[in-house]
Amino acid sequence: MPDVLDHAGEMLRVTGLHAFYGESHILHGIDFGVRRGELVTLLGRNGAGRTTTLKAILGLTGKRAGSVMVNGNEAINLPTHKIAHLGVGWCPEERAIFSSLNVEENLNLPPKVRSDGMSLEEIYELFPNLWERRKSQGTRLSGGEQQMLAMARILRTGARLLLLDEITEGLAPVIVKKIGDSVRLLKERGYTIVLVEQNFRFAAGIADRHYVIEHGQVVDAITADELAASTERLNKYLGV
Amino acid sequence: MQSNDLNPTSLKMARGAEQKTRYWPWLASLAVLAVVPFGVYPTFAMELMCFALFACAFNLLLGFGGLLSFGHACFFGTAAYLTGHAIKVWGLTPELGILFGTACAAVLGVLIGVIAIRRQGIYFAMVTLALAQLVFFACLQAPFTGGEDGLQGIPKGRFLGLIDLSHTVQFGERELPLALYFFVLAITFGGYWLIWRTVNSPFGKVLKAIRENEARALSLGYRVDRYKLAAFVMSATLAGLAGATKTLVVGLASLSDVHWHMSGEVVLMTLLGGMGTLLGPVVGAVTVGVLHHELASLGSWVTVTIGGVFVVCVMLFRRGIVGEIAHRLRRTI
Amino acid sequence: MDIPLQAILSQAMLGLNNGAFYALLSLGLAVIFGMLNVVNFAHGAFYMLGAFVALLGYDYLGQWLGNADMRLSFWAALLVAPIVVGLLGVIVEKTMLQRLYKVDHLYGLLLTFGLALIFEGVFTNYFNVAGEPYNAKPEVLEGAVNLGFMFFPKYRLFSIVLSLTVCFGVWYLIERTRLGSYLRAGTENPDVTRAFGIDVPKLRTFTYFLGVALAGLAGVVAAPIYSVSPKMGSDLIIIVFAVVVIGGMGSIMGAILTGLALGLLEGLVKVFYPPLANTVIFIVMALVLLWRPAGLFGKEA
Amino acid sequence: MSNDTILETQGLGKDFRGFSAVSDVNLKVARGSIHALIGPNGAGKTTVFNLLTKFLPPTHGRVIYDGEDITSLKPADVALKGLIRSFQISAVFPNMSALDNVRVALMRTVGGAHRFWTSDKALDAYTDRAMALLGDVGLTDFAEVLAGELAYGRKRALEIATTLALEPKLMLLDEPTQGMGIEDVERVTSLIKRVAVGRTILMVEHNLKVVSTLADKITVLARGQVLSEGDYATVSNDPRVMEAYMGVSADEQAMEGAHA
Amino acid sequence: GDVVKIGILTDMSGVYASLGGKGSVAAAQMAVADFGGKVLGKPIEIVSADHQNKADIGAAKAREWFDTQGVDMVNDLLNSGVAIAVQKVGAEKKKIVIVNGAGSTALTNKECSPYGVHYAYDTYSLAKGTATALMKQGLDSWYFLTADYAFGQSLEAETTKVVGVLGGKVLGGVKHPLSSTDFSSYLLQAQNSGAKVIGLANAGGDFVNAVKQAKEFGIKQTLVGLLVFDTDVKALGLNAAQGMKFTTAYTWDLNAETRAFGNKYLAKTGSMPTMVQAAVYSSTMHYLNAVKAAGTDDPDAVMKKMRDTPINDFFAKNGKIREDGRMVHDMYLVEVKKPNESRSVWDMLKLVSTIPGEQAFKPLAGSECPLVKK
Ligand SMILES: Nc1ncnc2c1ncn2[C@@H]1O[C@H](COP(=O)(O)OP(=O)(O)OP(=O)(O)O)[C@@H](O)[C@H]1O
Ligand SMILES: Nc1ncnc2c1ncn2[C@@H]1O[C@H](COP(=O)(O)OP(=O)(O)OP(=O)(O)O)[C@@H](O)[C@H]1O
Ligand SMILES: [Mg+2]
Ligand SMILES: [Mg+2]
Repeated sequence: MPDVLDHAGEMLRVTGLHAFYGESHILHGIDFGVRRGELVTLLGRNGAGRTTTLKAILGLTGKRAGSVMVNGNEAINLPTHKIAHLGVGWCPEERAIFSSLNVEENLNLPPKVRSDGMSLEEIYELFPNLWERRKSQGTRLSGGEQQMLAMARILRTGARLLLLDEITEGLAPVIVKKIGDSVRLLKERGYTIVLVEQNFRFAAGIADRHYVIEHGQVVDAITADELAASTERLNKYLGV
Repeated sequence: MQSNDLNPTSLKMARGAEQKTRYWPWLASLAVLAVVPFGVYPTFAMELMCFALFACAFNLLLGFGGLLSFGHACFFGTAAYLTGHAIKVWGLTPELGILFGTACAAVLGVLIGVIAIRRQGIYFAMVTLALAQLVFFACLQAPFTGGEDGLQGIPKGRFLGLIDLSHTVQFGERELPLALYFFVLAITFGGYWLIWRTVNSPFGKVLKAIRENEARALSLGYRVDRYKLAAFVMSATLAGLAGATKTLVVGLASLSDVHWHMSGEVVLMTLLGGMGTLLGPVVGAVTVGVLHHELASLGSWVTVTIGGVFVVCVMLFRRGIVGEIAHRLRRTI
Repeated sequence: MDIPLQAILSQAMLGLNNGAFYALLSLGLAVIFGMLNVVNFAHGAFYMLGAFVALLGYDYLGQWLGNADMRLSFWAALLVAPIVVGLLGVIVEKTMLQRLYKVDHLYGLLLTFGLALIFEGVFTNYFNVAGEPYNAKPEVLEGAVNLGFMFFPKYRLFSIVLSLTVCFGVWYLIERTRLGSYLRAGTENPDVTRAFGIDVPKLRTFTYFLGVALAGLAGVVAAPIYSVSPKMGSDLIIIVFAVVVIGGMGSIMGAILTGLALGLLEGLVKVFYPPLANTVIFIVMALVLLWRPAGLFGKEA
Repeated sequence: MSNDTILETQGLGKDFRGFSAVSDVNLKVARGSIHALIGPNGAGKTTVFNLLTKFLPPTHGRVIYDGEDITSLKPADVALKGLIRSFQISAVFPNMSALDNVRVALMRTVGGAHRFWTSDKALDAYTDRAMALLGDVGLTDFAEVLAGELAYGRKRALEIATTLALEPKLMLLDEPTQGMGIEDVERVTSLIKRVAVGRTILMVEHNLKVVSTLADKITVLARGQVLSEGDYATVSNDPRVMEAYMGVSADEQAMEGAHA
Repeated sequence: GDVVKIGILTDMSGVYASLGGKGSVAAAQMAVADFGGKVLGKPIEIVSADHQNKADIGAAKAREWFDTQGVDMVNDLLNSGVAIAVQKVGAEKKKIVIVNGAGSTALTNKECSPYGVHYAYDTYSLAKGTATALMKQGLDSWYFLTADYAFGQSLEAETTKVVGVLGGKVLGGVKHPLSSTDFSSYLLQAQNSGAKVIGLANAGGDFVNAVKQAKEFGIKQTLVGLLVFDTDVKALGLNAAQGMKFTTAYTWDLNAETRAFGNKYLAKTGSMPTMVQAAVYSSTMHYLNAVKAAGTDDPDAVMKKMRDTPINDFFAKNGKIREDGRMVHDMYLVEVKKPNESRSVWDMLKLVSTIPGEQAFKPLAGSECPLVKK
C-alpha cells in the first residue's frame, strides 16, 4: 500500500454508514475509525447492529449509504469481492465453514490479497488441532475447531484488517482462552482488528478501544485506560 | 423453503378465516353462474369450470401445502379415462362413473404421494413430474384408453338413471345443454366449497404450520408425513373429480389429459391467478382457458404466449392477479 | 423366448449411445442445480437449440449471408453451437435468473419452464414439429464398423466417445481444480465466498453458461442421428430429470454414471420386454426413492 | 429402574461414518430435577439430544423413558409421550401470530387437528389456555404479533411457551440462552426456574452462570463420553473438568461465567 | 344459415402439416373459386383450424363450429384419432364430415356414420395394392414397424390379412410411438427377425426417419412404406428411395387431367398437391355440386345427393360413395424412379398399374358398419 497513508495511519474509517435489510433500516449513521495495528471492539445488546455493521462494511447488507474508507480507498460503491481485495478478512458470526470442502481446502479457498499472508505451516503452528484434522470435512469439526478454522482461513490471505464477529459464541471456557491467546498474538503481529463481542470480560482484556452501538448508532467510545472508571456506564448500555 | 415467498397472501388467508364467514359471496356467484350459459357458449363454460376446479385442487397442495406438484395431470387424466370407461363400457350412470374415476384418482394419489413426499421442494416437483410421465406411458399403452386416439364417444347418460344429461333447451336458435350445465355447476361448487372448508380448518392450520417449520411441527408431535400425504391425496382426488367431470362434458378422454403439458397448464393457472389465494386459481383457469380459445388460430404461437405469460408472472407478478389485488386491498379474497 | 446374444449386445450398444446423451444432459443439469439451485427446465430446449444452430449454420447461413455455398461444417458446429447456446444462456441468467436466487427455488423451475415453451413454440412455428434432417455428417464418420455382433455406425461410436470425454473433463474441472472449489463454496454460502474476494455472480453466470453449453453440445452431437425437431428436447428432459433424481443432484460423477447405466438398462429392456422400455427409468426412480430418498449418490438430506 | 428416574440411557452411542460422536453414555435424569449437560464443543451434547428425541437413530445402546424402552420410536411418538425438545436455533412458525403458535401446539394435545371439515373457529376453544401460557412467559402483549417479527429473546420465550403447551413431563432445552444479551439471559433463566416446578428439565448450556443458578445436577461430556457428574460444586472442582472444559479454577469461573 | 360454410380441420404445425395443412385450405379455396364462390345464391365461406393431431382438440373445435359458427361441412382431418372423434360429433350434430387425410378403415366400419364420407384412401386399399405387388415378387415374409395409433394398427392389420390370404407369413412386429426420432432399436429387432420385408406401417416423418436409419445400419431387407406421399419421396431423395413401390390415390403425373390440376395447384402454392390436398379439392367440389343439385344445404338432402351422383373428375375415376361412407375409386400402384430417369424436381414416380375401385377397396360383405343392410 502507498506510504502516504501510513502516517495518516487509519486502516478503517467509517462515516455516516446507513444500512438496510430490504425495507428495514438497521444502521442509522455509524461513525468510527481504527488505526493501523489497533484492536477495537463493538459492544451492544442483541440486535444493536454490530454484525450488520461488519456486513455493511463488506457490502453484504441490502442498500447502504455513507462512507467506508479501507486503508485510504473508498469502498462504499465497490462490490463485495473487490472490498475483500483491499485487504479485509471477515470471520462471520455463524463461522460458515464449507462442508463440501475439507479443512485444507477451506484454508486454501480465499485467494491471496497480498503476498505476505501466513503460510499453511505458520497457521498449523498457531492452531495445532487443525493440523490433526486437516483432511477431514469442514463441518465434522467440533464448534471450537470450526471457530479456529474460520479465523485461520483469513490469515492466509494476507488481509491486514480482520473483522471478527462473536468468535467466542457458544464456546467452552477452555477454548475461549485459546482463542483469546491467538487474538493477542495477531495483535502483536500488527494486524488491525475489529471485534464484535457479547463476552465483555474477554474483550476487556485485549482491546485498545470500545465502541458502544445502540439502535444502529455509535453512542459512546471508551478507551482501555478509562475503562475501569466507566464500568457502570457500560453496564447501563449493556443492561446488566 | 421460504414458504412466505411461495404464498404471499396465505397469511391474510389465515387471518381472514378468523373473521366471521359471509354467505352472500357464495350465493352471488351461484346466481351469476346460473345465467352464464345464456350468454357464453355452455360447453366452453363447463370446460372452464372443470379447469377451475382442477386448478383449485392443485392450489390446495401448492398454495396451502407448499408442495409444487408437476404431475397433477396424471390424476386429472386417469380419472378422465376411468370415468369414460366406466360410463361407456360398463354403462354406469354418470354420477357413479364420476365417483369411480375420482376414487381411482384418490388411490393413485396415495401410491404416488407415498413416494413423492419423501422429497421436498424442487425434488418433489421433479419426482411428481417423472411419476406422472410413468402414468402417461401406462395410459398410452393400456388397452382401454385407445392410445393416441383417446377414449371416444362417451355418452352423457342419465343422472341417477332419471335425468337425461344430454337433454337440451331451445333458447333463441341455440340449443342449451342446461341439464348437464347445472350438473357440472353443482359438482364444481361442491369441490370448491370442500377446498375452502379445508383451508380454513384445523387441518389447514396444521398444514400451514408444517410448511413454516417442519422440524418444529414434528417435535410438537405432529406426524408431518401423514398430513402431507393427506393434503396430497385430497388434492389428487379433487383433481380427479375435475378430470372425471370434464370427460362427461366433452365426451372423450385423451392423452393430452395426462400429458405433462396439462400439468404445466394447471401450474400456470394457479401462478397467474395467485397461489395461496382461494379465488386465484379460478381466475387463472378462466384467463388461461380464454387465452387458449382466442389464440387457437395462431398455431404454435399459443405455446409461445403461454410461455411468455409464465415468464412475466415469475419475473414481475409473483403474487398473481388475485394475490396482487388482495395485497392492494389488504383483505381476504 | 430365447434371445440371441448378438441381439442383446447390439441393443446394449444403442443403450450406451442413449446413455451417453443422458449423461451429458444430466451432468449439465446437475452442475446448474448445484451452483444456482435452479432446476433448469429449459435444458431440453437448449439441447434442441444446439441442434438447430448446427442445422441453420449448415443449411441456411449461406442464404442469409447471400452466399449459398457457405456452410458451417459439423466440426465447426461442435464448437460454435455450444458457445452460441451458452451465450443465450448467459443472457437468460443475467436478465432473469439472477433476480430469482433470493426467492423460492421453485420460481427458477417455473421461469425456465416458461422459457422452454417459448423456444419450443417459436421453432415449431418455423420448422413444424416434424423438423428437418441434418445432413452435415462428416465423410470420415460415414458408414459402419463391424463389431462382430453388429454393424455399428461409426458416427454413433464417435458420439459415445466424445460425450464421455467431455463428461469426465467437466468432472475433473469441478472436483479437482481451484475453480471447482470456488464453485462448491459459492454454492454453499455465496455471501461468505464473496467476502473472501471471489466474484460469485460471475461464477454463477459462468456455471449457467457451462451447463447450458453442455446441453447445446449434446444437441449438435444428436443432430446427425435424429432429425432436428423442435420437440426433440421436451420429452427427453423428463427422462433426464428422472436420471438426476436417481443419481442424486449433489454429485457430478453420480449424474454421469447414472446416465450411462440407465441408458444401458433401457437398451436391454428393449430386448427383453419392449413395452416397458420407455417407462423402466421412471420405475427405477420410484424404487430408488423408496429405498434411498436422497438418490444413489446423493448426500443424506 | 426406580420410579424417581424419568429418563435413563444405557450405553448410548452414535457413530457418523466411523467417527464416533457419542459413545457409551449412561445418563440418569431424576424426576422433577433440572439436569444440565455441559462440555466442550463437539462433546456430543446436541447429538445426545437428537438421540433422545429420535431425530437421530442410535448406533448403540438403549433409551428408557418413564420405565419403557423408546429406542425404536419415531420423533412424533416420543413427543406424544411428553418428551419435548427445543432447538439450538430458535424454532417458531414465523408467519403465524404468537397466539396461533401456541394454539397449534395445544390442538395437538387435545386432538382434532386432522379435521378438515370443521371451521378453524374450533381453535378459539384453546385461546384462553394459550393466553395463559403466553402470560407465563411474559408475552401477553405480543399475542397478535407474527412470531417472525419477535426479538430473539422473545422468540425463545415463545418457543418455551409452545413447548409448555404440550404439558411435557420432560423438557429438553438446547442452549436456551445462546447468543442472548445479559438481560435476555436473565429473563429466560427465571422463566426456566418458574416452569420447572412439577417438571423435569434436561438442558445443554455453556453459560456457567445459568447452569450454576439452575441445575440440580450436572453431567459433563467430553469427546462423546461422560467425564464427570454431580452438583455444581463437585463438578466445577473436578480437576479433569477444569482441564477439559474450564481451563481455570472454579471460583474465577463463576465470575467469568457471566459470559463464557 | 344464409351462407354455406366449409370448415377445413387439419394439421397446421404437426407431423402431417406438409400433407394437408395450409395446402388443404388452398385446395378448398381453389374449389370454391372454380365453383363460382356462390351456391344457391348464398356465398360460400371457408374457415380453418388446427386439430394438432389431438382428438379432444379436433372434436371440441368441430362441436364449436357446428354449435356456434353454423359450419355445414368439415373436411380434411389428417389423423385417424381426430377423424373418428369429429365424425362422431358430426353424427351427433347431423352435419357432414368428409375425411381425406386419415386412413383407418374403422371410419367406415365400427365407427361409421350416416353423415361421414371417407373420400381419398384407406388402409385396406393401401395394403391391398402394395402387399399384393410385393408378394408377386416372392417377398413373402414380413416384419412390421407400426406407428402406435389407430391408423398404424389398422394398416398393419389390413396388410397382415392380405399377406396371409396370399400365403405369406408375418414374423412379428413392433409398435413405436407417433413421431419417434430413433428407430435404430426397432430396425435391429426387425433385422434379427430375418423377415424378407420390413413393412413400415407409419407415415410422414416417421417413414422418412425409419428409411434413413435403416441405411445407416446397413440393413439389407426390403423396406416398404405402406403409406407414402410424394413429399416423403422428395424428403428422402431419389437415391435413397429409388425402386420403392407403393400405392396412392393420386399423383400429378398420371394423365392430362391430373397434370392440369397439378400444375394449376403448383402455380398457386409452389408445390405439387399431395393426394390428400387433391382429394380435398375434389370432395369439396362434389359437396358443392350436391348442394346445388339438392337446392338446399340441409345435410340429409345433400348427403343423399352426394351418394346418388357418381364422381368422375381428375381425382376419382368411377367414384361412388357407398352406404358405409366409403368413396370407392381406382387406386394406383407406383414406383419411385431412378435418379437418371427423373427430368424435373417433381418427376419422381412412374405408374406401375391401376387398381380398379372394386378390387382396391374392402367389399361391403363382412362390413361391421350398422348402416350396411345385409
Ligand atoms: N437478514 C436480516 N433481515 C432483516 N433484519 C435483520 C437481518 N439480520 C439482522 N436483522 C435485524 O437487524 C438488527 C441488527 O442485527 P445484528 O445481527 O446486527 O444484531 P447484533 O448487534 O449483531 O446482535 P446479535 O448478533 O447479538 O444478535 C436486528 O434487529 C435484527 O433483527
Ligand atoms: N451429521 C454429522 N456427521 C458427522 N459428524 C457429526 C455430525 N453431527 C455432529 N457431528 C460431530 O459429532 C461431534 C458432536 O457434535 P455435537 O453437535 O453433538 O457437539 P455439541 O456438544 O453439541 O457442540 P456445541 O456445543 O458446539 O453444540 C462433533 O465433533 C461433530 O463434528
Ligand atoms: Mg451479531
Ligand atoms: Mg450443540
